[in-house]
Amino acid sequence: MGNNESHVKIRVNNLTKRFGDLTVLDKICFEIKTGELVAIVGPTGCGKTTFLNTLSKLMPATDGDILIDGEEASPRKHNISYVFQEPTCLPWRTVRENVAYGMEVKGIPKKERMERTDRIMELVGLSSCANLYPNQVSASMMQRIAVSRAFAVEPDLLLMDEPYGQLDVKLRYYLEDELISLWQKLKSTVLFVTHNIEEAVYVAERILVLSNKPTCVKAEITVDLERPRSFLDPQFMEIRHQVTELIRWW
Amino acid sequence: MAYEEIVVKKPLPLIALPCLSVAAFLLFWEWIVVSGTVPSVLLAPPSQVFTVFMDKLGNPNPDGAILAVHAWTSLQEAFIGYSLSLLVGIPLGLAMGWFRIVEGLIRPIFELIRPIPPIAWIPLTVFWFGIGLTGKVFIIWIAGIVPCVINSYVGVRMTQPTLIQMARTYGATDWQIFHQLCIPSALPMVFGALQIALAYCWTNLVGAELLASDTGLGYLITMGGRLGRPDIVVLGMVCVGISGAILGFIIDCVERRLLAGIRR
Amino acid sequence: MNTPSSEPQLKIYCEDINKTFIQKGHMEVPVIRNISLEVEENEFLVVLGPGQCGKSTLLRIIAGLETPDTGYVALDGFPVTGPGPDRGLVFQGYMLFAWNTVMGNVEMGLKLRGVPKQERRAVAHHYIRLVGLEGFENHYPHQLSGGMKQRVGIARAYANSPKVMLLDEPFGQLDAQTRMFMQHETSRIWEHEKRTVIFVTNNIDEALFLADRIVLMEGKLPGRIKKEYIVNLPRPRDHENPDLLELRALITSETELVL
Amino acid sequence: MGGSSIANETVGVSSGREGITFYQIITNTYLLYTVSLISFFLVWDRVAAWQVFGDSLARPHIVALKLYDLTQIKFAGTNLGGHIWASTQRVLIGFSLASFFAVPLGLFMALNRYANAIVKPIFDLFKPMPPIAWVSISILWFGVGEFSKIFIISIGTFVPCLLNSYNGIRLIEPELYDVIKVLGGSRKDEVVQVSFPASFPAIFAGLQISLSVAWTCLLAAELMNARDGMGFLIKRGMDTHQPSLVLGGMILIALMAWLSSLLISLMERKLCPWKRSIDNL
Repeated sequence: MGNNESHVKIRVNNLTKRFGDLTVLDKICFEIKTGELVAIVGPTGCGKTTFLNTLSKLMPATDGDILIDGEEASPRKHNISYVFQEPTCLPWRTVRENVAYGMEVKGIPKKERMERTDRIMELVGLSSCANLYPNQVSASMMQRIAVSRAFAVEPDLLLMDEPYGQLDVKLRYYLEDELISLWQKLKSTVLFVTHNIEEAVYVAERILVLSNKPTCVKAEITVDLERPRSFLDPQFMEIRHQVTELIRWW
Repeated sequence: MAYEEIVVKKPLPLIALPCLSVAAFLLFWEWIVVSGTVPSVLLAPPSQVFTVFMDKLGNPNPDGAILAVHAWTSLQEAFIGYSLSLLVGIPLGLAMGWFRIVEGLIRPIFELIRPIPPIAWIPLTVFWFGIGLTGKVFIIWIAGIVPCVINSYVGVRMTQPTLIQMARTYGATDWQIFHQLCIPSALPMVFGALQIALAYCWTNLVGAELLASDTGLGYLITMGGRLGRPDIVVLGMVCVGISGAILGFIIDCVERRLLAGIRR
Repeated sequence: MNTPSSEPQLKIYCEDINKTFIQKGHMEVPVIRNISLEVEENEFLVVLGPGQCGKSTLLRIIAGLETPDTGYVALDGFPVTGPGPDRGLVFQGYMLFAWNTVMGNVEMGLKLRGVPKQERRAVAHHYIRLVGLEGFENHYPHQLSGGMKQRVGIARAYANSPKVMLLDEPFGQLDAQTRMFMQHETSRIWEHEKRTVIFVTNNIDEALFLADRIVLMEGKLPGRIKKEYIVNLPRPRDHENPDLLELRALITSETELVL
Repeated sequence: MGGSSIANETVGVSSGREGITFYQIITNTYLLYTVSLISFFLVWDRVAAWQVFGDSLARPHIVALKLYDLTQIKFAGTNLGGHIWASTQRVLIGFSLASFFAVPLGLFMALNRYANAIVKPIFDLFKPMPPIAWVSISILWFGVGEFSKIFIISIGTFVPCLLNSYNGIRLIEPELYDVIKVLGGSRKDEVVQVSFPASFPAIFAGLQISLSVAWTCLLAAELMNARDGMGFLIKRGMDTHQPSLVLGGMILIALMAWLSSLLISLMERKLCPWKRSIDNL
């Protein structure tokens, strides 16, 4: 599935985050290969958001380091994209300008920016509403804009925090398939955080299971089913059961 | 509920009542003066105000200038002072909302000056600039600046935090976030300031003219008072009220077109 | 609609309800097209449908906040004419009284009916404990999280001792994780205080986890009932249960994709 | 509202390690506040000392001395405390009188459509007219005594109070009334349990605005003619060309305006503790 398996894109070693004497992240270590799609699941309130905020450098880590291609990660040097749970679009820009915003900040020249925007909007099927404004489109459409914007900068690391948590199931299946096709075509490295175990098993090649607070990586499960995967296929159910047992808190 | 604009039929009396009450008010005003219950030296009836209005259009005395000159001076002062307060107040408020250093340096001074009623500056402006245009423009400028700074400051503060975080992960600098994110999302609040600042400027303009001026609608009111001509005083007040309403209406149209422009 | 309807044991009976809204510019928007519904005593009914399909309007009609153009709603055989304490309503936007404490909010229903202070405090305490908000009695709504606010909403509706509980997409504004937790809470509370429940949602997992019966609405306006599914699985349910997954695949295939 | 604090925290790009950086030192708010205040008074002193505006700008310490003198000697009949009390008394009477009538009227207009249809048009006639325009006519009607000043202050207070209480009720979410209906409440319950408490924040916002307008009207009235009060001090300073007296008067009135506004916000915190404190000016 992922292309050159050997090259490690992201290396995190003993990433720690303390708020006063409360340890939220406790020496988290893992690696992600280039172009790999990894899902992160964990019990309720296991510091997933803090984990993402430290990874995306929105929040300084108390200790440990995050390396992208061997260097210390920084928003300016590297391309890090973060898709939040609630759709974040600039209300005063059209859909096209929203998708191009990431590249604009990165200072990518206008010609290439326009060409990349058109390509990705074609892929995602947003070309029809290119000139609409965010308040004229549905919430699920806004989330697709956010995902397209994230992919458009060709990120070294794409973080996604429960992007489809709020949508009804038919929409979620559709957008999950769309995400997988985008990922396969653009070969980005994706870290997908979700509490929905079924979604994690459906989307990811590898699942990292986080423990309760203080959070560390409890287990790692590889999911090598061919795509498109089906919820009812026994192997799928087996992996799903395995992950649920690791997390069961109710 | 997605259908808030549900049509509610307005019963007839709700349409008729407003016109009736205004007509009744004007008639009552006319009646109390004409019938002598209120001595005519204290208040002029609408009819007399109208005649003096027609007269003042052409004849400069008793206060030395025709109505158009008074109105023009007031509007001129208001326009310069108002636009200056927008030009200085809005960028200052926006910068204060985002950049810590600007807030640290400007906010204490702003908090010191803010509670001083603008017309308290009149004596100083008379000392510094005399009773001409500059003094009044200074007072109007100070009056208008306060709401501009406050609204712009609050506007930037209310930017959606996730938008800022999103921009940060793309590596946007503080300056990029400021002019690409904070300013556009603060615009509705900033436009809200246009109306409030206008009202403040207009109030303090009249105050300034009442106390130290040689032309202008405020001066017209004072002269009316000094010469014991209640009709001129009322004329002055009505003109101030109407021109205030017209300015408000203009600003409203400008605001609506600009707001539609940014698709909020 | 003179005599109570024939089936006495039916808790709620809606017959052939139609509703059309007139928008500004006099555009007619048909919202509900002849919906009939029957709900038994202590049945947990879930009305499932995507975003804008008239399900909230249907609930407001049953709550008596909207009057249907045609058809009628009957509760225990008696026609519904307006809102009343016998039907508790929980809103998607919480709609708590920001100026009252949690205790003030929960006991509002009883206060309006003039129940003496001592008695209504006891009742309010019972329901605050039931929804797990002990110790938060004197907090103000702005100090509470989304999940806690909705629990106050549920406690407030229960405290008025309604015969029927109506919930209008109550977890729509919660994040995915709190939503799952609130589904467990709702199921636990319902086990303790059995009431007839009509629960409106767009989330199929929520429907399967909570419902005795699921009513699936058409994808677009005007809202019509498409299909009904009986969910007789033991409680508390588990999202991994194969039968549940089976039913889920069936219902998902029926729902339309509304982008 | 966490919004503003988050916007604040992420101002500095995280350097990957916690710890004090130079950037954090120079943006320490309190350091900046002290620097700004010191430089403000320094600039004031230098500008006055170098006679940039000739002798019509007094140096800060001279103004302080002047204020101190006023407390010792009797100036036009009373000492400094007397002047301050004279002005504050006028504002208190005018302000409380007007808000006592304006707030209920605003609420009543918002709740009863017919009252609204009668009063609103006349109110809209007077709304664009600044309160200070009434000064001349109030002198005509009530002479230069206390009552004419209180009349102008109450005119100035009336408009914002009424407007804010009127809007306070109209901006309430309709579903809140639905909650009362569903809980079995009547129209009266809706008004008592929802309309009034929900409009409190707007009423207090109105009180704050009208308080600042009240002080402006007081000053206008006192500057026209008065025998005592802070405006009188400023007027006397203007007539006898004593900038220190003018500045002294300005500082006093600013102080009293600030104190009274503080009083109102304390009252607000007491009466509606449930209102979240939003971090703005």
